[in-house]
Amino acid sequence: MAEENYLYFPGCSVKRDARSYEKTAFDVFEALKLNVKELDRWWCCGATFGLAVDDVAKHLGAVRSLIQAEIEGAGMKTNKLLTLCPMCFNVLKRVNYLLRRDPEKLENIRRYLRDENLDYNLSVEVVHVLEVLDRFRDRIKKAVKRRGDGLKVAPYYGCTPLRPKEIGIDNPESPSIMERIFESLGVEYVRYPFKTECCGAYVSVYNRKAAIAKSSMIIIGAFKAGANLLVTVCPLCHYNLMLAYNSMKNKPPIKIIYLTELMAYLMGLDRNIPPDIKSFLDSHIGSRGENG
Amino acid sequence: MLDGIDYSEPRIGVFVCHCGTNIAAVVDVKKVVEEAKKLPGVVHAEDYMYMCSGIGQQLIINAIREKKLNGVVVAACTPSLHYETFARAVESAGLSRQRYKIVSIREYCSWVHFHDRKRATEKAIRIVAAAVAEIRDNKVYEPIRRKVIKKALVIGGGIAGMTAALDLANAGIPVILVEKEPTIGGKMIQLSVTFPTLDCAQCTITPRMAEVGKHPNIKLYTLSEVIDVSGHIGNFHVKIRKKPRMVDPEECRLCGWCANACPVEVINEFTRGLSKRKAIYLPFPQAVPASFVIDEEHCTRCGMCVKVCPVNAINLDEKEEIIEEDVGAIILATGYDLYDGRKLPEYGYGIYKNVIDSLQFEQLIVPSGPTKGRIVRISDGKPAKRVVFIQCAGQRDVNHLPYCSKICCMYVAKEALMFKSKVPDGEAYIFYIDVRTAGKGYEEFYKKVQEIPGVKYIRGRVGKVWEDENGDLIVTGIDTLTGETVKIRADLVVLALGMIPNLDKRLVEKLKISTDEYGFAQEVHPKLKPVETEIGGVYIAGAVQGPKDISESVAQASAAASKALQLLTKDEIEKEPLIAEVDRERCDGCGLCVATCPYSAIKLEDGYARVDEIACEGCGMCVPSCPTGAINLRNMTNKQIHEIIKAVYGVR
Amino acid sequence: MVEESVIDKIIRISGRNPNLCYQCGMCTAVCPMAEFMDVKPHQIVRLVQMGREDVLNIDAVWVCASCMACVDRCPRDVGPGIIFEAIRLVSLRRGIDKLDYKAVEEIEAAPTLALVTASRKYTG
Amino acid sequence: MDWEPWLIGFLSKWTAGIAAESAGVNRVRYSPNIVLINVPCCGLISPIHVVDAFLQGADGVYIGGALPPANCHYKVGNFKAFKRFYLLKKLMKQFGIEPERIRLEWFVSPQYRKLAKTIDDFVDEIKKLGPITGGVEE
Repeated sequence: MAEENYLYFPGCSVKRDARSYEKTAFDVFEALKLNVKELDRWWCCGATFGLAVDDVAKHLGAVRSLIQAEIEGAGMKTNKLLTLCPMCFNVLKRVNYLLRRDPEKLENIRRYLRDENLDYNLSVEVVHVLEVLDRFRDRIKKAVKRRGDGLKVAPYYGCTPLRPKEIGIDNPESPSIMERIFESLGVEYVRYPFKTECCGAYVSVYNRKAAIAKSSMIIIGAFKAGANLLVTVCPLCHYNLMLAYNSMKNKPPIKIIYLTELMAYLMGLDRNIPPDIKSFLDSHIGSRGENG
Repeated sequence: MLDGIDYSEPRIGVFVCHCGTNIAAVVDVKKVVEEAKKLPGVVHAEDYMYMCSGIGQQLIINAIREKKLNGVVVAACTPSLHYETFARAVESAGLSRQRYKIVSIREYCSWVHFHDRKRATEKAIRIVAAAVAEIRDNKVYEPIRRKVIKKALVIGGGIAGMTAALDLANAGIPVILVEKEPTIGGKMIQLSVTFPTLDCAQCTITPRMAEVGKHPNIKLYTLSEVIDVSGHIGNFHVKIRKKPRMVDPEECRLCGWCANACPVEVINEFTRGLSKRKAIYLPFPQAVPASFVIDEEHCTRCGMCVKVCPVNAINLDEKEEIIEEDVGAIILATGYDLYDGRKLPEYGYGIYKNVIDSLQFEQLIVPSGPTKGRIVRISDGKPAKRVVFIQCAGQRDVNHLPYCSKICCMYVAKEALMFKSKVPDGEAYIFYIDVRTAGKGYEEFYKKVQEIPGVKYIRGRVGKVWEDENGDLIVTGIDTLTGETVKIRADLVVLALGMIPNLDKRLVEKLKISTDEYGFAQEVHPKLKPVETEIGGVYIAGAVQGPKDISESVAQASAAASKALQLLTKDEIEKEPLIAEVDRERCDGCGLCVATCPYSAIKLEDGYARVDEIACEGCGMCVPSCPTGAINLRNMTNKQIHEIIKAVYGVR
Repeated sequence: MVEESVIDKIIRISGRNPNLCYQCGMCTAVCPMAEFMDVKPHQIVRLVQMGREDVLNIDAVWVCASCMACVDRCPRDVGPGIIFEAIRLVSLRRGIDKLDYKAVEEIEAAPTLALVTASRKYTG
Repeated sequence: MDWEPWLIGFLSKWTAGIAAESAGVNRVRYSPNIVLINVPCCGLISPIHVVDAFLQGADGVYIGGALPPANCHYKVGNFKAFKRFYLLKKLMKQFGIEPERIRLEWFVSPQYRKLAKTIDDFVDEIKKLGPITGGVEE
């Protein structure tokens, strides 16, 4: 299996709401010499994992995508399915984990699939972009073109990359994977208590006030710790954080951006960075900028 | 022939126990008896409600006498519980215990097959049939006698190990006490006061340490570890690795010039990291042996200390020693450690300086401690006015320690009381799930702490601890009784981390004892044999067996010493004669068994294999190696195994 | 056939055992949404333990964000968050849904992800 | 189907035997279709005994010993057993007996759940294999 080869599962939000996240991510992959290929076909992961034990049909979309990855992966010599959106990561990995652990569920799913002449051999490994970047920290270090002086970054993980702990990419109470990436990028980061606190997730649709309260707490916590940049990897967290930020009367001078936007900027890959973010970063880095 | 018992034809009695309903509710006992009667060699079978009772034992004794039984099979609970009970009954009727067997139809049958009465009964019948087949061919061998070495080894110099060592030494038994640290004293010496009497812990333990240090019957090896154990009950051979102290304890005058001169500063483990010490140091003023010691790992061999020592006590070239000793009994008392708080990052242990564990808090209370008894924030040394205690931190939790460590409720109450006595205007918040105060005077003590104004017990959990921009700790949790969330700004957070066994896996392997699923040393029976291990002559004492407080540790240490004394006061003990035996008719002297034996107990003599009966441990590993079937394990011969299998499958 | 009670159904489709709960309150202590809940997570588990069918009327289960913090930290592996999902499902399977799409503010600005997830969670 | 398997198990009394006892104390249920015999060491059990058991009607033979490397009460009995049965299994096929009918499991004494689970698995497996036919199709 080639270490640099990944299949890529986009998901709805990356394709519609977080375009710059995906585009900058691919710019970064290219700079890191990673071969990332989008699935020819993919199905909605379901956006949330069905928690009830009798609820297998909800996993079907995810299983279809896993099967597709199994098939395409064979040609590409990889079994790794990369996701940007941690919701997709969470659902796909949990479904994968469930099928591996529970032969009864697997059999049940197979019964559905048999009608379509499909089968799943459990070979796919679902990985999140953070794990991949962590693995190639050496390359990141080499690819950095701008110095991040003047930036103080608050990492924000949210829930879905970390919980439940069986599928999480790091210690759910005290993750450090993003911090390691920041170190490779050469930017300073802050310690604040809310990096794994829930942003409010989909509750923003049902109880907007609650979601805004949670997200505001995160932003203020990061700001109080001295951050001027709040970095996320999730389109839903990004939305809720922006919702909270925009609802604030006294807006703290802190910018909410995707990790790959920051990375692309520091690697000098500006073409897909949204102009407001570009100018924010430019203004903070100021004259100490380019060194490469 | 023994006491007029005729062994020419098998006359076996089978005794099936109901164990109340423990067996009888699942296994059809009557049917087992009926089937047993049909087995070859069986002349008598009966059942009884409690075979282990006096009446039950009498049934067996009477049957042996009246029916002229020469073999007895008891189908009841496990041998580890009642082997001896029935062995003594059988012997009192004049029958050798080698013609008796107890098989479990409770642990091995009724308790695990309660879902299938029919098959459980069938299985019980097969178990009985196998036992009858085995006993039918058992021979009576003369016991093998071994000398007992009247000396004991105690591993661990904490309160349990010291107590056991002193009990034995005072009874006239020479004791070797092995301690890993440079001084004895264990965890107790790190404590401030003890609950519920609030006695000063150091004042309680130091006289005992001194007694150990100067007792003529105790040979103390500090900085030492047991690295190998061989032999058996009454005669163990142990190897001890003694690390170099590099300071001669006989010469050291405790002047401390060496430490002043030493340029290397490291974290002091005795204060659990709350202070620093030098690479040459005195662990604490009352250490036994009373001598400085060089920390081999951190010493740079600069030689400054050697230059200033007025009595030339320091020798930087001292090497480690391997000491070998022979002992008759071993007492394991290696105690406990605290669960690693870093596994609870949500509480900030190891992240924020002011989040500490309970032993660190003890060090803040002790007048001779790193803060001279002042209770302060570790981060900046400011007085700590508000302390939050989190009980059951990482305990009673399937993600961490699933068990309860038993003592935390009490020591947290004590620590809160000591805090309030030192900081009268302070506030102590105690998060608890249940308060467990099972012990003499414990509930009263808890009540006393509750009465103190400023001590607030909160029934609930802490979710998270973090440090705000002012360096204060913020504790968020829930009070389940009001259902309200709680947020407390605190100077210190104290985690009541659970007890984990301080028991090296290699030592367990050397001693061949077993451990429970959490790594605590396993006793033979939780109620009746709490200090014995499965290995004869090896006893356990203190928290290495399970969480317990000081008084229980001391009681258990004395119990272990008493058990060891029962062994060591004998001149010789009988070893079960169930060893390997060579049939010279069949042996062709090929020597394969010689190579197989892990104890070198088989030698070739005059072209035949011969088993050394003292060295043979009776494992039977040599048996399958013999191409002619000439070597057999006594009372578990190839023929008997064949008969056992036949019996198991003879049942229809 | 005896009809399965609401509580039995909740227990069955959650696959968890609420009777193992010893009411430590950890779930509530770690719940990011607890402050917006009328009945706290540990209290909901308690009501399920006591066989109270009116747990179906508790709004708090709809405030749960399925963040899994309580499931991860529960010392007895009761998984309160999973029991809440089961409670929601019992309602949803009866056709009771909780989302009024017309009332969603700025629906066109919400990311697809939020809408899909919310639809699954609130309408079944 | 009338047939049901009866298995025989030889347990080292220091490890697997203690596990079996703990399974009882903890009331962990498992299939009753196995008779467990405690022996001092699994190194006592010879391939001859195992073949003998099959000849006498055993549908499967379970051997429980100490977890390698260092848990064997008699130093190396577990290794001896492992080697002997590794070789025996290779021979079994030639007798027309499935090698899966011999199962070796290694324990440290607290692993009572493992004992129950492996016995259940083994009984299930033997049920699937059916009675020994000696390679002759019925």
